[in-house]
Amino acid sequence: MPDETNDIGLERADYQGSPNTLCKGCGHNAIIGQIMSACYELNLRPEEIVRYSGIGCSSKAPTYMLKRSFGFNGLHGRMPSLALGAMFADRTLTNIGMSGDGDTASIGIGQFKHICRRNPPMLYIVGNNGVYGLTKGQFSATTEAGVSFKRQGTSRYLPVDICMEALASNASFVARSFAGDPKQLRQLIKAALRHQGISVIDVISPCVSFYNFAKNLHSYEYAREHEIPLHELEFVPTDHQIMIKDFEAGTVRNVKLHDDSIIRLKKLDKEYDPTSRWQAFKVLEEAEEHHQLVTGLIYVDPDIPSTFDRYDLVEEPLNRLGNGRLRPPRESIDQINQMML
Amino acid sequence: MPDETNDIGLERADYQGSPNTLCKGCGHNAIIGQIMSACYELNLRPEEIVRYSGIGCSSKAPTYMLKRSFGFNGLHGRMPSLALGAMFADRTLTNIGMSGDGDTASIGIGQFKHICRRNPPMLYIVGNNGVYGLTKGQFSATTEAGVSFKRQGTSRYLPVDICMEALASNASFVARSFAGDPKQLRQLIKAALRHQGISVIDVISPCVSFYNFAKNLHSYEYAREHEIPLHELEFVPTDHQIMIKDFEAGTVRNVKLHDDSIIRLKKLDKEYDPTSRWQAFKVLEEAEEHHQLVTGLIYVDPDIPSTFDRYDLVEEPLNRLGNGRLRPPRESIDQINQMML
Amino acid sequence: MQEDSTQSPHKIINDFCVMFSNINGTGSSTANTTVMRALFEMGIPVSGRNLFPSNIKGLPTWFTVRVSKDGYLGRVERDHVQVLMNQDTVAEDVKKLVPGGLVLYDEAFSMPETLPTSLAFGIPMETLINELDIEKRLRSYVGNMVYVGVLASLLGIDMERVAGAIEFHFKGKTEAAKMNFHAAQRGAEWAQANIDRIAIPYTVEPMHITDGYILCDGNRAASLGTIYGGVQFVSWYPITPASNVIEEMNEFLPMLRKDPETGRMTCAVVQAEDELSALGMIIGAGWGGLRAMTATSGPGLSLMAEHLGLAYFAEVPVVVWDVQRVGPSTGLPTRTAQNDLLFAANISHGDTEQVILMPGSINECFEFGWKAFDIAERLQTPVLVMSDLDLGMNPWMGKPFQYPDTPMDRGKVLWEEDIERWTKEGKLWGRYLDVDGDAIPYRTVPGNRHPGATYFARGTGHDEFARYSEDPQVWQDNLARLKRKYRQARALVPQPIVERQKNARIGIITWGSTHMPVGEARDQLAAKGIATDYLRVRALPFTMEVVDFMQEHDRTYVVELNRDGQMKELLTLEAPQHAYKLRQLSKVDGLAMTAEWITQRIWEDEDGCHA
Amino acid sequence: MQEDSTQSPHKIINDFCVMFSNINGTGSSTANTTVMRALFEMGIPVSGRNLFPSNIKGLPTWFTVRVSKDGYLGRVERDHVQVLMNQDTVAEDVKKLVPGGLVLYDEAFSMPETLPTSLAFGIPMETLINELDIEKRLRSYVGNMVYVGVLASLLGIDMERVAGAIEFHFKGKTEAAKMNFHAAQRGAEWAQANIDRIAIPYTVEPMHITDGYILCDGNRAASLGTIYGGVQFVSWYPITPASNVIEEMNEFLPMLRKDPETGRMTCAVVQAEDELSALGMIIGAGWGGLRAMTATSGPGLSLMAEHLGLAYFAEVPVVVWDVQRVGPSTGLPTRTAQNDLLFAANISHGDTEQVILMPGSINECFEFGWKAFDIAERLQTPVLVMSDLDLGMNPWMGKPFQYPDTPMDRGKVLWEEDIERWTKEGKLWGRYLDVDGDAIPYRTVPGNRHPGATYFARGTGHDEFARYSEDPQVWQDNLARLKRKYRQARALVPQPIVERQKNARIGIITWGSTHMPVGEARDQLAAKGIATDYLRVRALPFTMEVVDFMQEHDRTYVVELNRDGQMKELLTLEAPQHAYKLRQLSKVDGLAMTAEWITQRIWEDEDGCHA
Ligand SMILES: Cc1ncc(C[n+]2csc(CCOP(=O)(O)OP(=O)(O)O)c2C)c(N)n1
Ligand SMILES: Cc1ncc(C[n+]2csc(CCOP(=O)(O)OP(=O)(O)O)c2C)c(N)n1
Ligand code: SF4
Ligand code: SF4
Ligand SMILES: [Mg+2]
Ligand SMILES: [Mg+2]
Repeated sequence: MPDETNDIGLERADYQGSPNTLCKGCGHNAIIGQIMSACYELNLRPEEIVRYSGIGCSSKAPTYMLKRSFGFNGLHGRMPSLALGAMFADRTLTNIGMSGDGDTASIGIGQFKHICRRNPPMLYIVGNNGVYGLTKGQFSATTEAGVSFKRQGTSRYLPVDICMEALASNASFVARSFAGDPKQLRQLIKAALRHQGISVIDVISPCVSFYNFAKNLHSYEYAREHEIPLHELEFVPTDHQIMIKDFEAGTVRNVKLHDDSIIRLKKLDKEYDPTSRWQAFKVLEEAEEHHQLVTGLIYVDPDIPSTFDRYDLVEEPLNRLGNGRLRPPRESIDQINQMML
Repeated sequence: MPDETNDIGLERADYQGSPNTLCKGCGHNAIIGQIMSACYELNLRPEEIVRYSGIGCSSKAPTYMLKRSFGFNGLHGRMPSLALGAMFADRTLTNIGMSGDGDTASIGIGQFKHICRRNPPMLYIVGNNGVYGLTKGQFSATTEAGVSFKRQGTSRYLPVDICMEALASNASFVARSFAGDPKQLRQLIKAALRHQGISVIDVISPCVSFYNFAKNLHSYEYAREHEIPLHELEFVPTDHQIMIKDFEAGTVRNVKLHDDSIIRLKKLDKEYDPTSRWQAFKVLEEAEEHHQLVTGLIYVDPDIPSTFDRYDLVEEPLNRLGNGRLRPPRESIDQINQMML
Repeated sequence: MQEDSTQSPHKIINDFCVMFSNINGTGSSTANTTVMRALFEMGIPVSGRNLFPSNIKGLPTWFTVRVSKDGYLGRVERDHVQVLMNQDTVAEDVKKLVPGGLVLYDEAFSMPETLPTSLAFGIPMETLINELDIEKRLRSYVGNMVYVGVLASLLGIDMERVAGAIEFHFKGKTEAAKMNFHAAQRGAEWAQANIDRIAIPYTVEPMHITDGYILCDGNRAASLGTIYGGVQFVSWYPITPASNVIEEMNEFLPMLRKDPETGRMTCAVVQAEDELSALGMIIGAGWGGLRAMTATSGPGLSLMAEHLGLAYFAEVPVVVWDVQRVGPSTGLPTRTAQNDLLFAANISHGDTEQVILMPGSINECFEFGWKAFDIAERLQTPVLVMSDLDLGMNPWMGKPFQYPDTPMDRGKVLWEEDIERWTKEGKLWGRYLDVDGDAIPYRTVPGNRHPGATYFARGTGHDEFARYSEDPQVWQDNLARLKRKYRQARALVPQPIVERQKNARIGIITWGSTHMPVGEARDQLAAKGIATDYLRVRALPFTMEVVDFMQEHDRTYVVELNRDGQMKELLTLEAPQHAYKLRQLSKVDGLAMTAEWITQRIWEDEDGCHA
Repeated sequence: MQEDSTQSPHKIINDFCVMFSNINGTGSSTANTTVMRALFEMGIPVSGRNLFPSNIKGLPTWFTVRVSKDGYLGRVERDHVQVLMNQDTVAEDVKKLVPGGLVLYDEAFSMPETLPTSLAFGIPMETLINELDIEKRLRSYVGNMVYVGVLASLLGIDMERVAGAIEFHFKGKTEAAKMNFHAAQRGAEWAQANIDRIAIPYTVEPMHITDGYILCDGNRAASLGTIYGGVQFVSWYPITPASNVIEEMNEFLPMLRKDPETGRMTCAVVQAEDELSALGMIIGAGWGGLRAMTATSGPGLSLMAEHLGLAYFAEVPVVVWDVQRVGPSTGLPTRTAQNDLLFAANISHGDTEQVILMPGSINECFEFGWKAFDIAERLQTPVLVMSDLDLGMNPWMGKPFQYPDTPMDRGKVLWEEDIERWTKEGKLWGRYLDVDGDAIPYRTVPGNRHPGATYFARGTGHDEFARYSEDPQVWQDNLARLKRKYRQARALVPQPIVERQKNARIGIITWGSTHMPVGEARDQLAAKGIATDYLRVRALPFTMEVVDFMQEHDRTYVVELNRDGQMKELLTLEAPQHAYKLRQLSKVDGLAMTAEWITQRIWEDEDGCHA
């Protein structure tokens, strides 16, 4: 039986990572699984993807996918700055940052806020388990208030809502999903990879070793029972648009991304407009109040300029410019010296 | 002529600071002026106030008020952590933190977000001039997008909205004011000083040396022309409540703080409910869209527990506990040793 | 002792090393520490060492229990007994076995063709476990007890002690304890039935030298010491291997620091959003007059650089525990090292000097836990305590913790009545005024209601009255005073420990947990005819003994766990005139130092000298 | 030259110091630099120094212009001429005047009763300014030009040169230039009419030794050097005194680094939210194959500690300028020091070693600006460049900037075709594999589309193929290779500069801007009969010359601007055998070093030796 390949002739195995050392059942595994599938299905060449992460189990996860791509596992909470700088090197690449709730919302909240503002073209996915996995079960900034662990006491403060933070910082694509909802997650990832600015996906990703308790939001059980998808979601790449037709009018809303691909949102219970920042705040606020897990595309602004649209740089990858284009010409030095008085 | 004094027998001069070295006309001067007045009028003893700040002109400003109080001018962007730790020493004191837009929204955004979550009883006032004053005119995270300075180029990113950040982080008192609106500012400060949690006041406070340009939000001229107060605001301390009566019903909304003092909000154009977080987001979002300066009490939750309500600490100031209450008794050591196996 | 043995004369008694190879997350540590505790309860000196990956579940982990009648606690490089419960590492593991050692493994494993011993026995783990009458989901955890029983039977570990150790672990959960002991018994039975104990060269016999001793890890000891030091405020950010310094506080504070009258706490623990904030908070608290501490490891320490400069310069007492791990950068987070010393000694920009304590045992972790506050508050400066993963996270034998032998020294703090008295006496107070001529000023803390007591603290230039100043002379004088103040620390910090041998011409210097194997190495060297003196540094600034020691010896070996010879560098700076006599014996591979390694190096080097 | 003078024989020609005392924010710097430029254009060596507060408007500020026919550029401790335009500081200012010096002040000021000179003249500033035909709001700014005219007239500064300097400043804004020159003329007229120039002991005369020289501050020079170094990515966070390294880039990049074909930029400048982020970004960019740099000062450097460890360990080339100011902590942000050296050398936890360059002139700021990239990329490691406020923010005379004399060295980077070729040749590539035996591996950068080119970088343990590893041996080998690699830097970094005098038995070592006064001090010492040799360190790691120099001399004075003798400590570590010959001559009060101070200390010390 010949192996199945995608349009660029690669097999699923070409998207695999190094041997996985996360716990079995860890939500992060589901996330990287969907990223690998999304990349395969979007026909992305692994060498044209770059992985970034901070420190934590979630930040180790990128090691276990896309082995054939470049990657940098940096410092705790500092993935955004590292990624931003690296993205300047070759702006044609696809960028995937993966982080955790501790990495993003505790130590990393400052860099997270600022990368959202800057809006570089990258998927910023958070494996949000409401706990520090790698350091063995301390509270993170997304742990719900009032949770008690024997060696930690009680978590005392209201949790950080990563989507709300992204929104407040003008991130241009904000979504929430759940590691136990692979279908939705994959569609979101695909859309995110095609969006021209930062795409924040906050994924509830249970930690089976330290915090998968049914009474808590970040568990499989709770999330499954309280998930409220905002819509049924499908990503239609540019080259597949023919498919759009077969939809009943009225029940579907299409959001067109900058590259003309489309996010097709099928209405569920309520009408929801993901292009209104204001509605986005509201839906998050309400979900928080009712301890529900709202998932789906919470907000998108497909046309807001990305980081690189704001710099007038030469078109070629900066890291391929020859010395001749980097060092000013010899003549110029006299002119400069003349100016020095 | 005998000098005027307040109810605790102090003169206004007792609330003065060290000689002021800010530029004449700097908005920060107006802020500290109103703080001094508020403290005088609230009959606060200067020794029972503690000042905190980071680094910047705005963070120098606390030096120029309340000389008779303790104070700590810490590191750039790190006032929140310093203040939080210090507040544990004696929980009976009144805490005033003053910071700048750079200090709070650039380098300090992480600590700012986290202190909002923790909700300690303090006034956190930001002298927001949209620029770095002390380092001579670079862009801050609140500079509007598109502003150009000769030696800086163009500011490229959407500004941070300090009130929205405070809201997203569950700060329990969020207000915006303007250094050119001293009356409102003073009322807000008084209310803030009595609120039992964190009170964030984002004050547009023009920098006359580097950024007071009429076309920009952070100038006196622009702010004056575009200020939209949400209400007329008056703070009525606990001991003055008798005065409340003389108001027409319907036009006034009273918000009762935890100590029974009252913030009296007189309706202006529109109805506004400052106890709805959701409306707060909306009003900020709209103001941003229309480049307007909405001022007043944007959000308050008078009853949310403060940091210290979340720790079960002895009632006396921790820093006055004698050695006998800090070192466990001699007998206990045997018990401990028995446990060590 | 060996001579008195009732066992066969060829037996090696109470002097070998047992290694357990497991997969992490399978609950093996309960089983392994049970063995260790049972041995300890038999009165035999033991030390346990856990080698674990930076991972939660599924990767190899090793635990070694060294049994040493001589009380040696250092790591040994080879195993005498191996319990192999991880198929993946079997091939590598057996390479570390001494020839003729004992190997126990899961019968189900495929083993290497050739082994360096004939004493290899496969335990039918699955069968034995399945025979146990326990819930399925518990089987793999409890199952580990089977090998405990096998081992106990083969080595002669008292099954009553095993029962005791299990009970201790399960504290009152009798059902669980019973179930576990049952599994151990099953293992023991199997061993008795299937293996001839006579052939096994290793055995244990009860001794009495651990009587009155305790078993504890350094982090817990640090935590308890801190609590007895009257800590009032803790802020921290989780990081291996420092986290459990604080986690132990979360466990012990409610027991030890609840105000008896009100039942309320006298210490607050705040988990910060990062280390920048953790140190910021304790500086605030320290400034506010609280005994404040944090614990971290390398990456966190790096993040504390700026704040440590502030604390130094604004003269705020704080205590920072650095439980060292392998760096640079994230490095090997679960491996041990002593490699933050130079960084800590030079931390923060500008001219700074830090007081550093270096505990070398659990008893010192406890003692420095409280003493660090006395020094910090007396000097009004940060005190850094450098522990490490090996000391902090492994169970060590030690004397019982001693109740602090001096009362808490809160340093020079003035309250309302003091200021009032000074004012009356016409005595001038300024926050940074050197009233006593010892370079240590008096301080006040917020909450002091005396109008003459307040001041404004800052990290910028200030005069003796805490007023902002850019005056060159004021700056220089203040910095000079800080240097004088630092020198005062020499009289306050723990002095080095010196041990001598007769006619020793060569010296050994270590610090921290590298102490553990040195005694053994010195015995080994002595046996080879090389007498050594030994000095263990316990603090910076150095005291005169350290210089004298270097001076007295022809050569001094500085043994430590890093690449760059960090202690050697500091010693060189302290006494460059003796530097030519210093020999760097440093290594960093993530494993604890061993006596063999030290002995070998010194032997080679000395031999060279003699040649 | 003095002999040839056409002036009265008692005049001091081209050898004195003019001090301007002003209030900051009043636009005096235009006036003061006009004087400096005019003198420079007359061919006379000058140096200017700005002493300013950490404040924007209203506090005292001082500017000194040293005129030195001998070309001495160091600070002098006393003023020969004072222009006092700040009432608040007059009383203190005049204490620094040499007896018989010239004082000009605003007539409106109340002056001290007694002055150390009879040559004190009140300028009727208000009257003169009001007479000028200019808008009211400009008067105070333009008014400063009045004292420029007075001074020019009294000292003999060519008014045409003054006009030229003003025109240079206002670049094409003819109206403003005219207005300002008019004010200067008015001042000159007044001086001619009211003061008898003959009595003034100081005068200037044209020389020609500045011909072909330039005036520039070190930060601008650094910025230009960086641009000529082909910088591609800059991230920074504002901080005095480093900000204008970057701000100058914002000004010069559009001129120098617009791609001629497309008119688009070949370098991006991103203002980060803080220094943690600034360094993070340039590490990302450096890893991505861009020449990346940042500039900061002490507090920012402290925040970079953790990231510098990552860059060291993941082997990412980045360039970090540290323009030093007075610390510890926020310290004196507008005063100069050389006090981050020990911190920088030991920055980050774990075992790390950093390459450090130390420019001592504007020409070196330029040169190291580009060279730092060559070294960083060749070695794949961070390069720190330690400048300081005095060098960075003051205008210095120097030779014209030289176009880089070597092509850009991008180090060992493999692109698609290289990997392809290696693969064909069967040559093994691993990111951290030491292929050439020089401890420097080959790297690839993202964007390289060859499937064999990619790798995963990290700050945790990794093997030669960049695979995660906790293996003890792998860790140790890697760290050892990094140490070998660091040694390679010796051959790449700028060698020290050595200047000798005949029969010198004593040596002087400095680094960075402390170089400025040393030549003068050596001349002074020589005049007293003390011959000295001089070595200026320009980089870490040290090269052999440094050790040889210490060895060759009986005593070596290490002159630097800090409290702890930081360079002396590093020299001690490098060659403890010579440490006994080192003398610490360090001070830190925020002011630049002076020749007087050096001469005095050495003289005293040597005298003691001779006695
Ligand atoms: C500066 C620093 N502080 C602390 C740590 C220790 N640390 C490693 S991972 C981690 C938390 C990770 O939590 P999260 O981001 O939620 O990831 P998870 O493991 O839960 O997926 C911490 C505190 C570190 N590596 N660096
Ligand atoms: C770690 C660090 N980085 C940079 C600086 C330099 N710095 C001092 S004040 C300041 C900005 C202040 O801006 P803002 O908070 O807006 O205050 P303003 O002066 O505008 O009132 C900066 C960057 C510093 N002191 N510390
Ligand atoms: S510890 Fe938790 S977060 Fe980490 S791998 Fe295991 S399940 Fe996942
Ligand atoms: S520079 Fe700006 S912010 Fe600073 S004191 Fe002056 S006006 Fe205020
Ligand atoms: Mg997590
Ligand atoms: Mg500002």
